[in-house]
Amino acid sequence: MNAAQREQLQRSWADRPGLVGWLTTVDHKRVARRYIVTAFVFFLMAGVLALLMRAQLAYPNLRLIGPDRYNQMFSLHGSAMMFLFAVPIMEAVAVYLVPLMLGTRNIAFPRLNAFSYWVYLFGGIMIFAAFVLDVGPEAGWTGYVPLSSSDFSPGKRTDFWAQMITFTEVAGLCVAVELVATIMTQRAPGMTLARMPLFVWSMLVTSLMVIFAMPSVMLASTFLITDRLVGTQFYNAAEGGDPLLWQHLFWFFGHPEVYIIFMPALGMISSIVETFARRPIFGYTPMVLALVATGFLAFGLWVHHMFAAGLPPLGNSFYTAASMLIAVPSGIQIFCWIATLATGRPRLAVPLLFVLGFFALFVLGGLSGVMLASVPLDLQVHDTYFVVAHFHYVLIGGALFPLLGAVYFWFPKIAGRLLSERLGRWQFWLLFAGFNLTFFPMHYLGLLGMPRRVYTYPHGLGWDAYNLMSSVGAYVIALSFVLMLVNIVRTLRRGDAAPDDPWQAPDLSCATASPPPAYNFAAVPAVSSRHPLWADADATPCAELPVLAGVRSDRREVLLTTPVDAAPANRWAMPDPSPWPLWSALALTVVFVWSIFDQWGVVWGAIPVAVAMTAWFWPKRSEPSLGGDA
Amino acid sequence: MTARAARTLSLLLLALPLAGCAVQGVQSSLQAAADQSRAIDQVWTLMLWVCSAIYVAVIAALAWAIWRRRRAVQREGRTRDPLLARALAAWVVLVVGLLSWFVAASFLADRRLHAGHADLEIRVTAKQWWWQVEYLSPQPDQQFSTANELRLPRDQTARIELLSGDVIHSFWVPALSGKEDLIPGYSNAVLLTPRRAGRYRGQCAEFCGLQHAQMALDVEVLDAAGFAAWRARQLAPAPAPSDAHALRGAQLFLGSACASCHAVRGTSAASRLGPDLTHLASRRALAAGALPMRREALRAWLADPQHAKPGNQMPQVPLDPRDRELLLDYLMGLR
Amino acid sequence: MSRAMRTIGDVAGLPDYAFGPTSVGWWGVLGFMLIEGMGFVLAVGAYYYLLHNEVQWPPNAAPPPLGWATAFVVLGLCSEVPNYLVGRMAQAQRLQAVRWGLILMVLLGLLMLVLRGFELHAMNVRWDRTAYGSIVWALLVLHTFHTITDVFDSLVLAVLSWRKHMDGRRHADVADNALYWHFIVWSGAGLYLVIYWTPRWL
Amino acid sequence: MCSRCLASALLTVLLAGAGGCERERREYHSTPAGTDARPALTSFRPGGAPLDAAPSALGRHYQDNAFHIGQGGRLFRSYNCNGCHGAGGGAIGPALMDAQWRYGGSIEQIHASIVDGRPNGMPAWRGKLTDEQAWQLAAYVSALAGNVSKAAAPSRRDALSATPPLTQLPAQPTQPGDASAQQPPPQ
Repeated sequence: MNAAQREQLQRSWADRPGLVGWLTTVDHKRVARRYIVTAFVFFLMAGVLALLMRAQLAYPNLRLIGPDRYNQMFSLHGSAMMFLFAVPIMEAVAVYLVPLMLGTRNIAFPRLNAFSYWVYLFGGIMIFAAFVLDVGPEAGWTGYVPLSSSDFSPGKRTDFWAQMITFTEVAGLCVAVELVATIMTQRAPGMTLARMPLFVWSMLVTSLMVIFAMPSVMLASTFLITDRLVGTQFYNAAEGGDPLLWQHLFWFFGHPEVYIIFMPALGMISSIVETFARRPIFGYTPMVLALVATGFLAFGLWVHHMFAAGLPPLGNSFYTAASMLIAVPSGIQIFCWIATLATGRPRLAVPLLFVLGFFALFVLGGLSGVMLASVPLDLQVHDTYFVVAHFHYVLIGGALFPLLGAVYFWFPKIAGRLLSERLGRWQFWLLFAGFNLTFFPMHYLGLLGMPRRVYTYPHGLGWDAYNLMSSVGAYVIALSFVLMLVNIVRTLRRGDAAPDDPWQAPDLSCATASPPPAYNFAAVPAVSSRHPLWADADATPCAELPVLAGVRSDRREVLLTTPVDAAPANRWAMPDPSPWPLWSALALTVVFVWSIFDQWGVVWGAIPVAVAMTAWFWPKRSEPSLGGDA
Repeated sequence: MTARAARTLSLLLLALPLAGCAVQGVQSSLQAAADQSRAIDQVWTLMLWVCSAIYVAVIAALAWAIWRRRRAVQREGRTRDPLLARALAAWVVLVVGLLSWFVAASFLADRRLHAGHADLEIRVTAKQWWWQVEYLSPQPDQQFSTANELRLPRDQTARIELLSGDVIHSFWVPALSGKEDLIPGYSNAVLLTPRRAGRYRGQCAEFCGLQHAQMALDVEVLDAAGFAAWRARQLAPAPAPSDAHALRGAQLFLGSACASCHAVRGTSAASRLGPDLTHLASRRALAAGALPMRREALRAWLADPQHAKPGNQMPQVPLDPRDRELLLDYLMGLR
Repeated sequence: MSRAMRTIGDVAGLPDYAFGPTSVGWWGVLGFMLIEGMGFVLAVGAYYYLLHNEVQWPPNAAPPPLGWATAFVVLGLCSEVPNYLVGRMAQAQRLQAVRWGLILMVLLGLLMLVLRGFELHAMNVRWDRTAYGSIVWALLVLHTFHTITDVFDSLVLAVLSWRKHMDGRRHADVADNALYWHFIVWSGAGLYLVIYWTPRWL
Repeated sequence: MCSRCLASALLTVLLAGAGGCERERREYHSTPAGTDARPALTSFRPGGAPLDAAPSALGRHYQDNAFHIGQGGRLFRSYNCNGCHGAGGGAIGPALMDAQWRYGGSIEQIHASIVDGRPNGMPAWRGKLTDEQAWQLAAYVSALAGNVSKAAAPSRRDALSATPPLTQLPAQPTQPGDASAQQPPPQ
């Protein structure tokens, strides 16, 4: 590969300069970067809501925030954390890393990728703007009918919420399709399914789960909005509808959703453990089977969110068994990671520290989850602070800790600079302490009878001290994130430059520069083992990388391989940057917002969408065959 | 150093549950006072200890994995290791075994929640944001209705039929049993067999709107004689106003917006939109637990119902302060 | 790059398009078919869930009229023949056949939409009357929406096939479009059985 | 870079849509007190000045607020207005969803009809309702006639549905008709 070819590659893959380039880019790294930043901004905003709520709950009978505003706050906190942060950020990290780990130059359907980002951004802006305008969601992130129906939630609050779901699900589904297509066709030659990094496996399973779970919530929220707008009767018990239909549809999505958030984190942990234990992961095959089993089981236990709804007891017992069964694959994975660490040579860097935090918290959350799967016990602690504690242990401990580990792990790859280890350790310990201070007392609050979603509580029920602890803890958590921001800002200003392979990781993402050039890899890497950058099982880095020549550098071309064996099949030209994904997303935003106020908005608004999408797919005059795919 | 810190912290965290049991609470699931809550409590105890043991074991294994002494030359860094594979299999067997135990235990406990025949039928209808409680009987003259209070006889099984008047609520008295939702269009039920006399507190456990936080149910378990006496008092119509002030207050009550929503048995006020006030002054709380049942609290409540419980359905009825005192005289006499 | 690169092969001889599972577009179409298929499956699930709440189905109404709906499904099944052929012709890259085939498919699609319009007009229950009406309308509107998008996609491809140079990639698009039409037709047939024959066979 | 873009977009939306606040407020505290002024019911008046059809600020306050309309709907059912007006379709009392208004269809006039009652059966609710409740009811009746903003109107009820969702109704004129012309109740 000579310099001239590299220059040609650079020219073919470069974005247009300036603002136009910023708006039209289809580079998976740029899109993923802004996805990640946006998701963290939403995370911080939802986190501020949590701080306000904890302030209100610090003492009994406080009157800082009234019930109306408080209800909007916790509804938006939950909705934003689930729909605008947890799922998008996991998908965003995957959008960045999966093509790099597969050794390809861009994600499949890069324009769809850009489109999904814009849709997500506009949806998030819409719901937060609505909140500021007093049109925030008010029926909780679960939006149970009939509380969310027109009778009990008058006005447009719930409509905005339902459309926010539509926005984020459209975005999430697009990314899932891209990831599946990328993983199935763009793996480096030789990277059979059995040689894929576990992170890629986890994203494959996650994407398939997204594809099967998210239609459910889109259907549910569409039914809700038509109930509220044109008077359909889906959830009206008096006209043959059923309020429990909402709960079934919502939790058929809602339970897999938890695993959709958690599964990518498992992949991140595997990457981090493998790298910092300096040995190949123990039990690759059981790990993959555990991922797939979790994916399947996740669809069979939604009813455990409805044990108190009075469904037939025998059915409930079946869901108890199914819910407990999911502890088995999790147990297998925990075992394999610990075995890997025990038989490797662990190096306690910050990313691994976060993974150790994951063990301490997630195992606890998982065990309280096993408790919740038991019907009688769930009847006692369901919808109490015990559940609040449980899902924060699972989601923060199980997903956010690995994610932060991943931030420290891959930040050098993404930004080209090394984050400060010292600040990282401080952040970890502050977060760990603050987290436990906030959420551990909530277990007791639940057992002592405190229901969730209350804006205040009376004095004298034994809740006061635990609530105060919890509120103090919340601000410690906030402090830890301030440290993280400081760390990131300082590093971006004057951090140490990162080498290509800062941690001696085994996957292909470290076979290119940090940050990677627009074309990712100058030549297509060929793979013959699970750890293409390791020469042996002691994690000795390879000196050289086998590559294949012949993929054109004068246009955006990638190599496609067969779905199972990853044998080279054909070359494929990727589309150029385009403004049309942005225009399509804008047009779609108009449709969604218009439809909140008038059903005819769907019909008339569809015209600009169709025009924009046609323009997007229309081939350019110069390169007849390039515009055609997303 | 960090190792010790982590271990100390996890030990501390594990020690806390034991401390929690000492807290006395009228709304605590840890203070089981009925057959149903005791059945659940047994499952809880079992799971707490087994899960704690597993947690300690996993964390110990992790700590060992990180800080174990390593020989200079590692011979174990191989993907396949027969010993580890056998350990994995054993671990899976252990996990499956424990889970089966849990499933069996919860199945049996769940059966106990639904076993037993009802000595007493009560219908609870949840509305935004209060509880309508009706004591049912085959004889119509033995039925009565009250609000936000539930009194149960000790050692008898009460079957509580659960209905909703608007949105989904959840009936939950932690000391007596687990919760059950009240869903429009559905009729659910719970059985309660209290074994210890005393006062307990229940609260709506499913988010139901603005005042979900202040939708409490005052529960008292009485011995058989006490319950019979209470029941007899409740069956009686409201006592007649005792003095001229109260009489004037009764006229105000019946002539103003009050009677549009509230019923007082024995008078012409018979609306069922709001809580039945026949024996209001004998209750221990106002507005579903938002305020104590005292004259000054009732005065504040009448003056501005939206202050103590913002968003509730009681409107602010404009009343002259002197009239309000007369009304208070009447209401405080409804024992 | 820090690692030395060792070239072990050359892929310049490979084609720059493909049909089926080694093409990106095929996986995209498959993905969206799975999503939308899942939407149909769940909506049908909701239909049977609501059916359980009623003693009589449809509640207080006659079963929906068969005429236009049957015509829609029959025409759809007939369109499978040209659709299959268009797919084959695209794989064989026979441009003229693909051009005329696409036009035929667009016309058939438009005709089906007209039939669907009559079908909706003849529906004997309103969506805001009962939950039964709501779910029937939801299923039909959902399917109509997908049909419109595919007819529109066929139209765009037909115009492209006449106006622009058609290479292998564009033929692959046509093949993928044919794949999606299978989905439209067969999901439509399934929904027809659910909506029109469940009340009659029950 | 991205967050700056986000912030500016947010600001634009904020400036553009400050109208949401009024419509969505759950106004359970300190609502404006009503006046006892009697609204005119007919345009016959000395000097022949046309009737001011636009509702007063107070009327608009209730009419534009989704919460008040929703509460009015609750009261409408709670106080059994359906008993005579049949969910707005009319029975013993006149229909409330059509263009016929015997005593005027502006919210002030409806409020006056509720509070003071009308001949031939409409009881006076003064003293039985608080003034705020009367205004909420009047706002709901305006919604039944399609005379409130679509963005504030309620949709279908969560009960047996006797009427199409109010969001789908055409607006009816609010001018009073001939109060003496008693049309027979529809079947």
